[in-house]
Amino acid sequence: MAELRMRDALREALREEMIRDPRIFLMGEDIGAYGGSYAVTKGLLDEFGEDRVKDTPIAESGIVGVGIGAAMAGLRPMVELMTINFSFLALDQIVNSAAKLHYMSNGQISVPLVIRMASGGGSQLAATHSHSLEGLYAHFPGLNVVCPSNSADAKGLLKRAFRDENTTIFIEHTAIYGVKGEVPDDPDFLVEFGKANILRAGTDVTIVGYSGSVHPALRAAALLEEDGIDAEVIDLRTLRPLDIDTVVASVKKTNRAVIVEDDWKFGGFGGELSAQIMERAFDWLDAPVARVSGKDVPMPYNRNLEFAALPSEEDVAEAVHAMM
Amino acid sequence: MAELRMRDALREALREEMIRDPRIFLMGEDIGAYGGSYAVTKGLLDEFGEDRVKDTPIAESGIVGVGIGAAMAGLRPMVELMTINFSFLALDQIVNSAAKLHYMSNGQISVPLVIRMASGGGSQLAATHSHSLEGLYAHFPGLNVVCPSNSADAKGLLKRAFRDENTTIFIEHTAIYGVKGEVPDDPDFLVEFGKANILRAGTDVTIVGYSGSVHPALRAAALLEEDGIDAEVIDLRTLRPLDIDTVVASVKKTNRAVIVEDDWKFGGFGGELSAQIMERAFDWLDAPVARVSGKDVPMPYNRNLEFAALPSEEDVAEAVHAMM
Amino acid sequence: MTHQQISLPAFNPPEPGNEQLGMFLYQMQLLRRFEEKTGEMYTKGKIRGFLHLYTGQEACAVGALNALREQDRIVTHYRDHGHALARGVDANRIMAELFGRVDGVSGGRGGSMHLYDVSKGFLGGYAIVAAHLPLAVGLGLAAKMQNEDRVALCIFGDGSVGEGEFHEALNLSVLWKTPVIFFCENNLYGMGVRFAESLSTQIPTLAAAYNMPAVSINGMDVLEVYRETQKAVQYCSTGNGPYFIEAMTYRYRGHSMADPELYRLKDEIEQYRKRDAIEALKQHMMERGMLDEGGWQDVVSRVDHAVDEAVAFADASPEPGLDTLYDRLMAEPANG
Amino acid sequence: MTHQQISLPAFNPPEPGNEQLGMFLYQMQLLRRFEEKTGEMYTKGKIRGFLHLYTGQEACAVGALNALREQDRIVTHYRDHGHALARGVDANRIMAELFGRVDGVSGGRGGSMHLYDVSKGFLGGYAIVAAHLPLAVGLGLAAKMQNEDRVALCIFGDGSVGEGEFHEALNLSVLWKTPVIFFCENNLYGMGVRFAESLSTQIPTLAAAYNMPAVSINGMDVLEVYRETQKAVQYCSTGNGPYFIEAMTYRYRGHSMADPELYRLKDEIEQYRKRDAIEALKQHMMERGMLDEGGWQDVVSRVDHAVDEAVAFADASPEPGLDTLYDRLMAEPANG
Ligand SMILES: Cc1ncc(C[n+]2csc(CCOP(=O)(O)OP(=O)(O)O)c2C)c(N)n1
Ligand SMILES: Cc1ncc(C[n+]2csc(CCOP(=O)(O)OP(=O)(O)O)c2C)c(N)n1
Ligand SMILES: [Mg+2]
Ligand SMILES: [Mg+2]
Repeated sequence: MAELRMRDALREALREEMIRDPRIFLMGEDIGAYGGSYAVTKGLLDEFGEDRVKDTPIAESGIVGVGIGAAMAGLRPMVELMTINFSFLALDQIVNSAAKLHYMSNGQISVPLVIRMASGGGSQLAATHSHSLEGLYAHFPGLNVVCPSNSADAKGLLKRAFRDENTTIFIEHTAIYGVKGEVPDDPDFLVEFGKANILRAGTDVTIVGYSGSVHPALRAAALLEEDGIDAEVIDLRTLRPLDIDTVVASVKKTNRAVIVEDDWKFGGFGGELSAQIMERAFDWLDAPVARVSGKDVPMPYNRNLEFAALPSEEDVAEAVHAMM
Repeated sequence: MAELRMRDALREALREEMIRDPRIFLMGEDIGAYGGSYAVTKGLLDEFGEDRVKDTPIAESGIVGVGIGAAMAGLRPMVELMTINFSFLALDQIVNSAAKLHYMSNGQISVPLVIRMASGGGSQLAATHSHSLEGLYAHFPGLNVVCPSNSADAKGLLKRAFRDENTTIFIEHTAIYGVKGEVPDDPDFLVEFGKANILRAGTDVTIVGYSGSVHPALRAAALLEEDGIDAEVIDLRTLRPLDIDTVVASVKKTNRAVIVEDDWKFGGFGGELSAQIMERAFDWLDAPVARVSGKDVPMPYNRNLEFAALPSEEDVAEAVHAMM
Repeated sequence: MTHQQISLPAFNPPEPGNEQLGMFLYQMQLLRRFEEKTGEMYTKGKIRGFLHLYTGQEACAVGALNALREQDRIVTHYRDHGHALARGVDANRIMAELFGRVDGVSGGRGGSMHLYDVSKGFLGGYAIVAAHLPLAVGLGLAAKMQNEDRVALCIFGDGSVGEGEFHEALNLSVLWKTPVIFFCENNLYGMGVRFAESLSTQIPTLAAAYNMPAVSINGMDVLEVYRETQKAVQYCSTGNGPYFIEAMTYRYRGHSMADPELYRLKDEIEQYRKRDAIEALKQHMMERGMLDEGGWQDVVSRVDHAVDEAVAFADASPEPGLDTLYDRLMAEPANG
Repeated sequence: MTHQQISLPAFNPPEPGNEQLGMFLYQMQLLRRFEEKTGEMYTKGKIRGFLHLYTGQEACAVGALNALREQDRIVTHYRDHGHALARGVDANRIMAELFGRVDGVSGGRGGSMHLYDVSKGFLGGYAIVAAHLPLAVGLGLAAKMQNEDRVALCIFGDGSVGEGEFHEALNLSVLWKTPVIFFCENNLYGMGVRFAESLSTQIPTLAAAYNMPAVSINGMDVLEVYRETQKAVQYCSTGNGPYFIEAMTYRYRGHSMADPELYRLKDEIEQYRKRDAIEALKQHMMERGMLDEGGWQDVVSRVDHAVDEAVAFADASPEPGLDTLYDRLMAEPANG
């Protein structure tokens, strides 16, 4: 076990996988000479050379398209989209080509592609640069959507993504790139897709988060403990495939659920979770499933406003109190 | 009152608004010489000339961007995106510019733009050409999202869109372009945003649809009537703003709700509706809110498979029976 | 017309022989009749959705695809039947796909706009305009990285040139020297819009500005298309990067079966029919004594037979079962 | 260097007079000091988020913006402080925006990358690379349709040229003859990528291929930028369509405050500092007796004063209230 920041765990995953599989190569804006805008790819150009670590022009749709083509031809590309905010420009390629070619070609074509992107607010980057769109990607059949909350998962899930025959949207919350955590050294350490993680066992309420929102969820559990409320905290880890069974089993035990996500509430993934919990645990629910989400406004630059627009542990704790 | 097909009602709205407001002009692929791919703009080039009815190159992002710029400068552009399937290419412009400029500029800039797009499956156009993405657009703060189910609403809502100071995503289901309906003649006939329409009053269950899915909902109500079940059918008409009050009031009366939508279920707008109904009518619900949606696969070309992938009145009726 | 800043290595491919010309003629006639038949089948409701016929443009597909080698790969747009046929994809299975049947090349899932036959290097028809251009660059990049001598042929229309991905793909392709032939079939229209109204310049002028060879050729002359595409293959397969061909051509039918064709210039179809590629090749061969009326009738009847057989095959093929709806959504994991 | 297929009408704008040169000098110094100050304020945590400094490129903003007329409009990218200042947007309110305060030009909602001052025709900094290029075409189109003599100046960087929207915007602009000046500040890098690695060709070669005048100019010489932009304004405002300028320049600081600057070529900054635009203008004026050391000191102290005042103003401005979070999400309906 080593203690690594999430960005370093991700880099380790990339390195190990590149060593393991010569078909893997990386493409992206500023992943090479600049060292990666969040330093995830730092040093990889030196280690693997220009052929396997390609700096690209600023052309999101083009480079994702190139990645798809290369994957169709038997390579294992990883495209870094710098941030999720720029991924709108590549969405057609992701949805209409990467996600569908296997199905449309009746299985003749596969697109084993990893698309990494940094996401989330909280750094005062304002409205164009603070999106949390995990749920948007989770909507599209044919994709894997992965969003780790800690270093070990980041590494194990990213390595797992490279061993998949499908396109994986790999979303990394910028606020936790620097957070340290224990990471297994085993080069075959993988985290399976579709297995949620119970980070804290509890009996009174189930709090569900993913990516960055796992952290206010955990902090809320600590606050609630002071008030004598024993919360179970679940980290979904992947939204597609979704491990709803683990969530439902927990809710059947606690009879209450709160979903925490950074994304806008209206039409967000929390709605899906809330609906599925109701559909499968209706008779166990003592209160409606609650959603603590980002506020439905473009993210303001001002610090206080941004803070108010994002879900906090206090918001979560309050939602729990309201349902007890 | 005249009896008009939806496409003709839409054309009337465009004509009347163009006559009323000289700032309005239309841009889009094949809206002019070709007559519009769904014939909505047919004849308008002849009537209004090339300056106000502009055929464009195939460049979705570019033409939406031009529309935004022209709207910022005081005009009232309408951009037709041919079909919603191509709108992924313009999504960045829609989300990052059209929807946010008013907020980010602290109210200095407005983007009064109407973006029309044809949507929906059911015509064997296969996976790239059969999207229903109303819910995707509804997720973004700053937009209006409108999706009529009949000729009168189509006309009244489209005219209303041209009188708004914000960007309206106006989504037209291809399967109902040819369906006739009564349309008021009054040139000031408008349908307000955020007012759902109770199309059929009932006491036993609330069926909620929008756009094309209103039709299987209505047909399901007819089937259910034969079985002695009295369904209330609500057409949302606009998803953003959403008239959840009308839905909740209905559910408090019927104690049961089924949502019908063409879009993929997982992460779709039905989750939002389901969650909101639970949040506001928990104690009134006799059964979990049910969702009858498109199947979570890329749309197959084959007719039978496509039919199986889309929600039908039988599916809706079955969902209702299952909850009685 | 040649717009190029690049000096090309001398390359004069051998003229095609008798047998090859006969094959071109057969193929062009096959493409023609196949499309006429699909039009008929559409009217009968056997084929549905969007159907974009290729009639008029046969010389492009037959000339370009025959210039490729077995190992080369192809991506094209939704007007793809002709390209698939010219690549040797089984006509029976194409028709079955259009009928939506299990024996279709895409198992009935893809339909007209989404034909695939990976065994032939035919990596698909793409229905989002210009979206396959970056894919072609990826195919080229992969060949290069894998040290394989494979060229990617990327076929698209004049209307596609206005899309942002055209630009992104051309730029990336030259930057990374990928072996890609950008083959633009300029049939004068993108749906109803004349190309002069969708592009502010000439297509080869623009392509050449990215620093690649760019030529404009007569797309109604199968021999010219064949020769020019061979040059392109030679150029790309020797590590020079991409090559751009604009083939001037014309479609006889509407954009799709749904097209009211309000926008056509008067007499335009007639003018182009006079330059019909099949007629031209027939005449070329007859003048040189390679073909007589009997030989032509033989071609016609062999083609008619093949097309009828395709319909019969398609008709006999079963519909996919409803229980297959979720099949092939996700590819199976490689390890475990 | 001029790449153009277009013959330009003769136009020789008058040389700027003493007073105007003095203003250019003052403005360039203001831009320089303002940015140095924002860098300081960033380090102190008064400014947060992404901050892209403009130092080194002052001649571009001051030359180009001063060539515009009051009625003209501007859109630019996220490296926008210099452009806003050169357009005459209040330095106090720009600083207040960077501090996130209510008196900021965007009420504290926009931050560094999203400055707006509609009263000055300054329609914004855009933080999605190349997204504002089509917007500029829309501004130009609107002016044309409204019969208004207004030019849209669209400023962007060399790195933006690889984006699809660059292509879509240029094509649309020429097709529709919109009065847009595409002004590319080529500072050699897009973040850490040298422009030769992001574009397969020269920028003006590509721009000219769309059929518009395209020139490459010295962006370190405020007089050249001013003169060339005046020509562009003249060209655009007389119904000829768009005009393309590439201004060769250099940024002294990293891409943003977060840039480790690992990619710079050795000595490169030093080389460019020798060609510093402010120094060059100072020298030009001193050689001609328009400025002496005392005059320069006066400029320096006036600028220092203005910048200090901006900080004081920003610091005194209140934070927006939490109750304003939902304000201005939707614009009020015009009728009812
Ligand atoms: C991104 C996108 N926009 C619009 C369309 C609708 N559309 C399909 S084909 C076509 C015209 C394309 O013309 P061209 O590239 O010249 O090819 P041709 O049909 O002439 O062979 C259009 C606009 C689409 N499929 N994809
Ligand atoms: C669509 C998009 N992709 C990527 C980015 C991240 N990004 C911001 S600035 C930049 C470099 C732009 O370089 P250039 O256009 O040369 O302008 P400069 O910063 O040199 O002034 C990049 C890649 C972005 N903001 N938008
Ligand atoms: Mg065409
Ligand atoms: Mg730059």
